[in-house]
Amino acid sequence: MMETAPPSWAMLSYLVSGVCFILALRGLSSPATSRRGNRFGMAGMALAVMTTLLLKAPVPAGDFLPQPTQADLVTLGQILAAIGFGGGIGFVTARKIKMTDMPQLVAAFHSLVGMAAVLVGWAAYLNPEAFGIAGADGIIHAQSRVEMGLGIAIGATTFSGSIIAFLKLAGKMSGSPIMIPARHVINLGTLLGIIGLVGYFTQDQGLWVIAVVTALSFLIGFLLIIPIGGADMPVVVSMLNSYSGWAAAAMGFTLHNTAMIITGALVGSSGAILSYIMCKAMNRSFLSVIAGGFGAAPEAGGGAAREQRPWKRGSAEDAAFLLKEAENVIIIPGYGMAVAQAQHVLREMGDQLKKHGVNVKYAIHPVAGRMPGHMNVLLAEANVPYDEVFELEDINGEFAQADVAFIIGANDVVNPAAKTDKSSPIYGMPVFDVDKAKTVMFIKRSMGGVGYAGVDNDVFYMDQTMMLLADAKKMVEDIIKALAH
Amino acid sequence: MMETAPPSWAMLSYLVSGVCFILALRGLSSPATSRRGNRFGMAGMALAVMTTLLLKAPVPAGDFLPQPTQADLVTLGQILAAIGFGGGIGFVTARKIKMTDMPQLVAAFHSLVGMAAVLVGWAAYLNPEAFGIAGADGIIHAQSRVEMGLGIAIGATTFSGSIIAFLKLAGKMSGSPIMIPARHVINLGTLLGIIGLVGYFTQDQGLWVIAVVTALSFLIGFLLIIPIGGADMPVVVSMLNSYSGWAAAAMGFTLHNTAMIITGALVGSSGAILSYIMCKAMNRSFLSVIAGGFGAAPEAGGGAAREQRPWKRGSAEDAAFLLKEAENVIIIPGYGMAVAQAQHVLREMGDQLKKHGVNVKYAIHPVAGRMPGHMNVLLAEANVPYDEVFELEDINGEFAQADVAFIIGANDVVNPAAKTDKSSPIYGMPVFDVDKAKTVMFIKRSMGGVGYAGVDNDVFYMDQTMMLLADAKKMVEDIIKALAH
Amino acid sequence: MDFISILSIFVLACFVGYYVVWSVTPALHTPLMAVTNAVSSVIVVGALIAAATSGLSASAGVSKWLGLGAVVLASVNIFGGFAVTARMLAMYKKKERAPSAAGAGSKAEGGKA
Amino acid sequence: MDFISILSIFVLACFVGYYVVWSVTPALHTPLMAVTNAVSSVIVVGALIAAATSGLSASAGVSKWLGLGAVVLASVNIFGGFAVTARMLAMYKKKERAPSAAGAGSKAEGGKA
Ligand SMILES: NC(=O)c1ccc[n+]([C@@H]2O[C@H](COP(=O)([O-])OP(=O)(O)OC[C@H]3O[C@@H](n4cnc5c(N)ncnc54)[C@H](OP(=O)(O)O)[C@@H]3O)[C@@H](O)[C@H]2O)c1
Ligand SMILES: NC(=O)c1ccc[n+]([C@@H]2O[C@H](COP(=O)([O-])OP(=O)(O)OC[C@H]3O[C@@H](n4cnc5c(N)ncnc54)[C@H](OP(=O)(O)O)[C@@H]3O)[C@@H](O)[C@H]2O)c1
Repeated sequence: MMETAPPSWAMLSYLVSGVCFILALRGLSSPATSRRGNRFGMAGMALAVMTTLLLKAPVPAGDFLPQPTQADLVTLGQILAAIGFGGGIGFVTARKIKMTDMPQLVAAFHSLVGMAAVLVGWAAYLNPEAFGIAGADGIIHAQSRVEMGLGIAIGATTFSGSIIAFLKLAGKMSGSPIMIPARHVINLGTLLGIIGLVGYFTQDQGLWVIAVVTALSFLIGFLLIIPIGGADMPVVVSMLNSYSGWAAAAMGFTLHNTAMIITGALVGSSGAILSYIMCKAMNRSFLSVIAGGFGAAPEAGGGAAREQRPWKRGSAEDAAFLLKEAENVIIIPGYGMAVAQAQHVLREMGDQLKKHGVNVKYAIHPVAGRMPGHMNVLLAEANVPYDEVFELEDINGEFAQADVAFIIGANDVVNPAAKTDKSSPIYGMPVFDVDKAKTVMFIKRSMGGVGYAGVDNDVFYMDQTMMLLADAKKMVEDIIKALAH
Repeated sequence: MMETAPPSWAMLSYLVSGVCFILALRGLSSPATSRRGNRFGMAGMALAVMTTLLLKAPVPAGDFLPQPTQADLVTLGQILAAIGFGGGIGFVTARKIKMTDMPQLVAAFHSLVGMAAVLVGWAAYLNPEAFGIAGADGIIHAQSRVEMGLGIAIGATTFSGSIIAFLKLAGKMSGSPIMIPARHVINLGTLLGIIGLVGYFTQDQGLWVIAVVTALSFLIGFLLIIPIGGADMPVVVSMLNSYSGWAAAAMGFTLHNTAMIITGALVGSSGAILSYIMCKAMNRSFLSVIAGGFGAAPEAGGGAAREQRPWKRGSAEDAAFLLKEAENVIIIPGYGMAVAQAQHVLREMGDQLKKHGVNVKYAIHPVAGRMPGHMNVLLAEANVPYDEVFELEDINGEFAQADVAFIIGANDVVNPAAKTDKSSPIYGMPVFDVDKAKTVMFIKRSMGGVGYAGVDNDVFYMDQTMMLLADAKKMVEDIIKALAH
Repeated sequence: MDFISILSIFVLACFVGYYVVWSVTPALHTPLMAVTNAVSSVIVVGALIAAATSGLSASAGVSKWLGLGAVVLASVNIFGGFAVTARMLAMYKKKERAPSAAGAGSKAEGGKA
Repeated sequence: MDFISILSIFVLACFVGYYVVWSVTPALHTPLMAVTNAVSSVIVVGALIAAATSGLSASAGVSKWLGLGAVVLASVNIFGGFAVTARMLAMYKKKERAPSAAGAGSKAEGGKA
């Protein structure tokens, strides 16, 4: 089959499908419109799949299309079975997954997109006629070869990188960075090898070229991600998300498919922007994240200094008493809340306090937790209405009026060193001004435990701070009990 | 000449030119980047013009293109002369125009774009081969005919409508609405006639069809705008701006020109969004503006009630005394400041007050004046730094801390009836909470004069209000003199 | 579609992507990651093309099975991605509705408030 | 370029236009009107095509002169529109620079602060 343009109706419906994807993302500009947005996304995907089936698969469609043969019907059955099988797995996983496991789920899903891109690339290589990218002599166009090679390379990198990210996030592999000696040289060499081979591929359509490209790409995804600490994984996941978008766009160029091109650009931008937001809010450069090694040394130093300064310990009863008397309470959740799964009891505590006439608000830092929007999703899960949840800029001015700043499992995001100590790894990152609140309550498990950045926190030692040392869930449960008295 | 696609380099440079236009508008997201944005716009236009010349005009270009003949060089000379002639007029006008005359300038420029579109449409009709829209037999493609017809119709409407808007805004024609009896029926009839003829045009390529379309379109632009009051002209100008964008886009479809399509969409959206913003900030529906008649009756009624209520008159000296003592002064400029050209003396007064240690801020309502951003441009002209100028939402909370709200030529935008009186024509429009300020100073020429909406204003009669009745420029000059003592 | 058209579409789509993503509220960044995941499975179009060929040659046969495999993987993503997004979004509620239901994440997609 | 490509470009450009215009700060709405005016003169491309033909037939001759007329009109707009925008934008200054120059609108395009 020669390169023939798909009929207009199909091109139009791919365009519509692309527009649906735009509207899907657009819906996320507010929770109120987000559900409609998601339905747009589903509609767009359904349209893209249906259009392709009508176009390429021998579907029985009355007199409009040639009657399918027996073999054709078998093919159709296989396709529907594949969709049903994969879809079933996806659907069940989505329903069963715990909200706290979202980071690893996203990583796992990414790896699948990457692998799918590799398979499609290979399929196109083996059967170029079906994709309309070959000349009459079965020779694949040079431009298509480059696009195909890039698609496979990006897909394979996404696959192996996401697998490592998944293993680290799920705790199935140590989160600490694994530093191979001379890794920068090895990585650079591999990368150059891939690029060179993709270039060479335009000259030589041999199987070995694409096989080596695939293998090297799997390798580089692995090499790139293992030196990166488990806690940096969210940036990596976002970056891989972006890659998978560009892979889809490359495929779209090959297939002249508007839906794929639009999607690629959307997903590519999304991943890039989220990575940027995270790096910016952590005040780290993207390069330093990608170079890896963060979280390597098990936070030596500071330990001694830490013990010498005086701090006050409080009990659940003390906390409950003060909270009951307060007028304004601002709750700052962090990673520890997710670890302890304390969101439900926290919301319960909030309800109790509201009954006592306390004004309760939640303050979310852009990088609280381990994923953008991590805390918001957990609080939403616990039925905290989203209009009680505020972003950093919107609430930071209110701490002066707050009677209690209630820090639960957060640490770095309230660390004043970010404002004052130029040598601190988090210097320059915006933080909550909790020191302005009358009382600060700080839930964590031990004085020794540190946050993601592995640094000490002056808030522990402030006059108005009361340390509540326990597992977050346990502590909040105790406070609720004490409130009931 | 048959329909041949332009070469890739030309298509690419039209794309780049379109992207430049996007970046030009994007630059306007902040004053700091706006100048670079404007330069992008110029670059994009230069690129589009140059590409077209290289493509179509017989430019001497070494060995790359065929050598131009004598006649060709004459043509080139004519084109350059036309650009120079038009450009000269445009440039001189742009330099000489007073900032207060911007609304009419924009309207006048729009009429030119409209007329240019008509001329291009006719040129394409008369010489379709040059545009590559005709078959070998000289018959114009049906699709191109529709696009051409629409382009001419929109262009002609834009032209005559903008001319009326210009005359009304420049005061060369009475601003009061001219209501023809049965005008809705006439308009509808004309409109249907145009649409019908454009449809018929696909069947009959006769000259008379397009001539009648052109004439009817000139007529409808005229008919549509004369019933609209002079003060509603800004919405109309924006709307016509939007039209001219869609006309450019239609032309872009005909010529398969990316730069034109992108520009069309940008300009079309811009006009539509500005119209929407204005209507929303005035709390009027777009339809009610377009239906016309607003500002018809010369504001009868209210006059009697107005005189009966007590109000206090102040002198420039009183005002100067209070201003000097104040800590925070918020200045609210409005249409009257533009009329009196008082922006320069106002800035001078602000400087004087700052020397007395007064904190001076400017508060701009989205529809203060007669054009979106009208006040901002005038204040900028008077060298008021833009970081002293605040939008409604950002400053409305500060009136409680303000010692003086200094209203100069504004009226509707501070009218509390918008918040309380459901029967008021401005009910629902957001307004400044000037009643919260300790003292309100209100500059206008007479108690009888009203604002755009023609309604009385309770602020005149408040206890803390001091009416400063004089021409705005004169009054501010007097205040400056009094401050000097 | 010529290359320049495709490039134009791509360039404009990048602008759209940039603006659309920046307009996403930070509270919904996790659902954003999930939904972009789902839509990036549009690669399924390529998978379907491969899977739909009736394999005549040996390599076309292999291609078909690779395509079917890709269809399975992409489908996991499509259904999983949209479903998990819907589940998350159903949890974002406004104040009025909050006090009614307790604790455990109600999975109903009904919450349209 | 086929119709669908053009349509795709147009649809995406509308999205871009929507977002770009909403992101314009209200303080610059007047310059926005001026600059959109200038860029809408891209219709000059059509005018140039008409003007560049060497008129063989009578109607082509008329077309040429119409084209030249359109070039004049569009050029007024282009130069006028960009120049007036530049003049306006040059006036928007930040605090630091304000106290220096007095009164009358300095027309220099220099203010890059
Ligand atoms: N959100 C993102 O997208 C993202 C991405 C990459 C990196 N990061 C980084 O992650 C950090 C997030 O800051 P954060 O303030 O949320 O968290 P954090 O700084 O990592 O601190 C977590 C706190 O929770 C406590 N904790 C852990 N498990 C707990 C449990 N079961 N019960 C009670 N307390 C517990 C820890 O102390 P104990 O061990 O003593 O209990 C620690 O004080 C930032 O540094 C950010 O840069 C975020
Ligand atoms: N900005 C836009 O885009 C736009 C578009 C369409 C409509 N509008 C409408 O325009 C109105 C704008 O409100 P606004 O508060 O700016 O103005 P306004 O309500 O029209 O009031 C103008 C005030 O200025 C006074 N004035 C006129 N000339 C003066 C002079 N030479 N010296 C001193 N005072 C003078 C007038 O009273 P005297 O006559 O007594 O002096 C009047 O009180 C709104 O109703 C808005 O909806 C705006």
